[in-house]
Amino acid sequence: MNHPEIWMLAAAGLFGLGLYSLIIARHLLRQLIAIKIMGSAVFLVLVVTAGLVDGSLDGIAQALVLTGIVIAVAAIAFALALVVSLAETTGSISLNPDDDDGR
Amino acid sequence: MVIDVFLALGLVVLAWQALIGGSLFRGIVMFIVFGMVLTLAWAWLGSPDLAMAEAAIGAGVTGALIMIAYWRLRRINAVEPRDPSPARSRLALVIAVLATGLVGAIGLAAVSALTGDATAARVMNETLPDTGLGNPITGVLIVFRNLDTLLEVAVVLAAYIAARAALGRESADLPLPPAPDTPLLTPLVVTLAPLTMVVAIYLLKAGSQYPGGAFQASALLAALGVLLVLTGRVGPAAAANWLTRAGLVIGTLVFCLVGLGMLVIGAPLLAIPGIWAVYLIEAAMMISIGLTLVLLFAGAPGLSGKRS
Amino acid sequence: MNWLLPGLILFLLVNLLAGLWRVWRGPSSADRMMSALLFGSTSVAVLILMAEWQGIRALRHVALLVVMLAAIIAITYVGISGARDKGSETNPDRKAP
Amino acid sequence: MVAEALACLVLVPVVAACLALVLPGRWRWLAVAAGLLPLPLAMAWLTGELGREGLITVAVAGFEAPLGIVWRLDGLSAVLVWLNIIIALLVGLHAAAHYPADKLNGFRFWPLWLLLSGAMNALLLSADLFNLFVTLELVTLAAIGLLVVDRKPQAMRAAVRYLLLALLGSLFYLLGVALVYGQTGTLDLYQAAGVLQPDLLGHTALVLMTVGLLVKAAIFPLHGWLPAAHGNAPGPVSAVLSAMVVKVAVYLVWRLWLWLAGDWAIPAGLTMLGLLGALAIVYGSLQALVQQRVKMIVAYSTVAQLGYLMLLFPLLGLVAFQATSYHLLSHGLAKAAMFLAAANLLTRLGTDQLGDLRGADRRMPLDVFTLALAGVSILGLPPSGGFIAKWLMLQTALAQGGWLWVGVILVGGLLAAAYLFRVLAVLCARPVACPELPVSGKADQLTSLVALGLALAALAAGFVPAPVLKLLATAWPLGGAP
Repeated sequence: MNHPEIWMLAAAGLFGLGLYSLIIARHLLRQLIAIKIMGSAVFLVLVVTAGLVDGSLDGIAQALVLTGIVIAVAAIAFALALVVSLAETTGSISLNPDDDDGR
Repeated sequence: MVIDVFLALGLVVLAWQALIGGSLFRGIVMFIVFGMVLTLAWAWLGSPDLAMAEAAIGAGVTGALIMIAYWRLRRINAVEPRDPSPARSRLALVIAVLATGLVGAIGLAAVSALTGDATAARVMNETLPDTGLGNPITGVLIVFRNLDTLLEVAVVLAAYIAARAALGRESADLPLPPAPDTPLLTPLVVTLAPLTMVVAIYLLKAGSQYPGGAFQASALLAALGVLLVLTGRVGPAAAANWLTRAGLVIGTLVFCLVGLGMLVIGAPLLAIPGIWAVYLIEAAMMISIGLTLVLLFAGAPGLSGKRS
Repeated sequence: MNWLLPGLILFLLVNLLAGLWRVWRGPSSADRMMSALLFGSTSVAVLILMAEWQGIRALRHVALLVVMLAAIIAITYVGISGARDKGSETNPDRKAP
Repeated sequence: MVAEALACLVLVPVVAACLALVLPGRWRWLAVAAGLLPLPLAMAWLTGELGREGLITVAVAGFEAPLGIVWRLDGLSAVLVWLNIIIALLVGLHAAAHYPADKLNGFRFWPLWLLLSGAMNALLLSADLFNLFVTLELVTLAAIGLLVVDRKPQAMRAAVRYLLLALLGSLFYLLGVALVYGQTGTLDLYQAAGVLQPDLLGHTALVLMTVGLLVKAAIFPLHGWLPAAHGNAPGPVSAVLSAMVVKVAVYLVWRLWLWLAGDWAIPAGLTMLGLLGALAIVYGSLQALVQQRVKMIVAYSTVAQLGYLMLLFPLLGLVAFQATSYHLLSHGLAKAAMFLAAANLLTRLGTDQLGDLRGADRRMPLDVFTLALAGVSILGLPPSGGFIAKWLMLQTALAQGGWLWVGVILVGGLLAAAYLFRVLAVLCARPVACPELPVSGKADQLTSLVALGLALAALAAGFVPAPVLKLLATAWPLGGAP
């Protein structure tokens, strides 16, 4: 890991893109992809800012990210089931901000 | 330097392609490619474990799950959402630029303040040889911080039950794409299935000394399961038999019972008595997570021998 | 010799970029399929070269894993996109705004 | 023995959840009982131990921080664990009427219920920032799974929004944790507290984690997901969501600001958090005044009452800490009672539209009485737990001359009175028509009695506050006066 700055800039870009898409996207699948990509950005920050220990990447940070990846796939799988079920019962695949139930 | 820039830039461009504009289907393909490039990025940064996890779970299983959800949504013919209002887009742009600036600034500040002296990791490197493990990541996951891992397996279990609750009784068999019927597929599956199993078990075994371990192995098994479901070798069943249910919980259960068992013999809670326990727990976790992911993909409570 | 491996890695990455362009352009599923396969095999090559260059042998394990996955992802892709083309009259790829 | 008891709090419900999935129908009750009944025994023993020791710590797997994860039970976590156990048991009793363990919906409900209570205990015990992330995810997924157990379309829509925001909140929290780890090289909250510097990075990490948690805690203006979720969830699930799930996120914000950043002295941030709380009180109460459904009124009341928990930050002091913690406890009991009573009205009368409930008191007197009784505690009228909490809060605010906070507490009380009396006035109004209720079975009586029991518990909290306040005092990190 010779140039951590580059990776931090990439993480910043991924985080911003994800957040932008999360706000503007209407299709729930797109919003889930956005969350997943933001998650990757956070994982990059976690590993890169932990730095090197004895010449190799910080093992604890790597293990945390591994845990995070598995949790992310579990959460996404549940979210996808929820979205499919929502589409089945209501015929809608987006969260309309004008819906009455939210306010 | 050039390769760093190339990979980092590639990630951002792919994320842009996956998230903004274009059809959703192309976005999903781009997301899978994003996962592949992230795999290369982890490899280049020097973390084979994360590269494997990203390839198998991040790109492979997540991609397959999103793809099948997309297929199901198209079958349902749900209402396509309208485009966002311009005001909302402008607001989003401002927020996104601020977030990018914030993460960039703190990221740069954090790496410029890097001391290369992470206390926890240093202690870990000193303690690792006592455990007989060669792979520090497996050490952290199964021995040092195994409470995280235990709860993480519980998270996977919770996600499965929650998904079943959301899908309900009447969608016991969600639609799956018709099995493709080609002369090449059968020999390929026949070769691939045992090979994948061997590689999964190898990864599990290697995980104690080299990169690899239960999570990567389970993702590989899950990918195999996805293949079998898609090619019609295995079909969704309306109910889970006791074997399936036992498979779902065995990871959590074995982990908890080993942890509690140690208390009984006077050792600390969740202490790991030896390498055999590491293998036992990892094998159980591999079965549970792999099975859970396949069932989530099939969208069914159980699996049966053959798809009708 | 010092530049050979990174040079090769970079060359392969440029290849990936070309493949990416095909994924982006399409136009048919077959084109996308071909480039996705290109992605798999090129990634494997890159990983093996990285294993040599960085002296992290374990990256070969990653390459092995990617080989297994690439085949499976390819079949998943064919299975779903083939069924999708048959199942719906409009191809969603074409109606990109 | 300490480690055994702590392990019991977390692992027993998780093992029971696994068994509840595997065991065939009729045996499932056994797993549920085995998962929940030992908890109060273990906690009673631990409370005795805590009274002697003042603080209980256990290194999980035998590895001390920074390498391993440490469990830490102090007065504050003990009070919350007790609340969690009471809610899991009593509300679980109510849920037993709706979700028979040998039926399919019980098959889905009970494992999630057990996982949720185990995860919340794990969260309350953990002193490790990353472990807290994992427990938060488990709490969130189990809670949202419970929310959709009945597959009501509105609940599903609310669940999707809740899930998206909760995942976003987790990402912000995790980003903050990443910065803390990068700066301090440890994930243990109490070790990091000694090392983390109050510089740009330290402050940013604190703010990121706080924002993430405020989303999960539904503190104004990030409360948007809460009313739909809590208002449309199945009755027992609404109760546990309002009583515990949002509270644990506030609890973590307390931990971050008072334990992690304890001596940084950041008055601007503390005032800011207090202002958010004040806005939540006013906004939530006003919204509760105009809602048309009983469950939505109760849900908006939660938005408002969560605001009081944020007043700890500007009032900062031992008494304010005792007051807000006591509010957390008594509100948890009272709100669970209210949601259960509202759920009983909804189940038996088929509606919770305020307009259709005229004269409900004649048909379901017990549940209307429960609503009124729980309302006494929410209002902060004597003699109730809510009274003790608000009285102490008011006292501190007066002593500090914080007139803004005094005003907010008083206005909040008045508005709460307004929206609760509105409900009770309608419920006790002369009925337009009085269709006969179906004969109530034993299960119906049980559900009403459980709700009443929780309301009585909230009331009883007003009579014996001394031991709880003493227990809480042992946990206060910042010394007597601000």
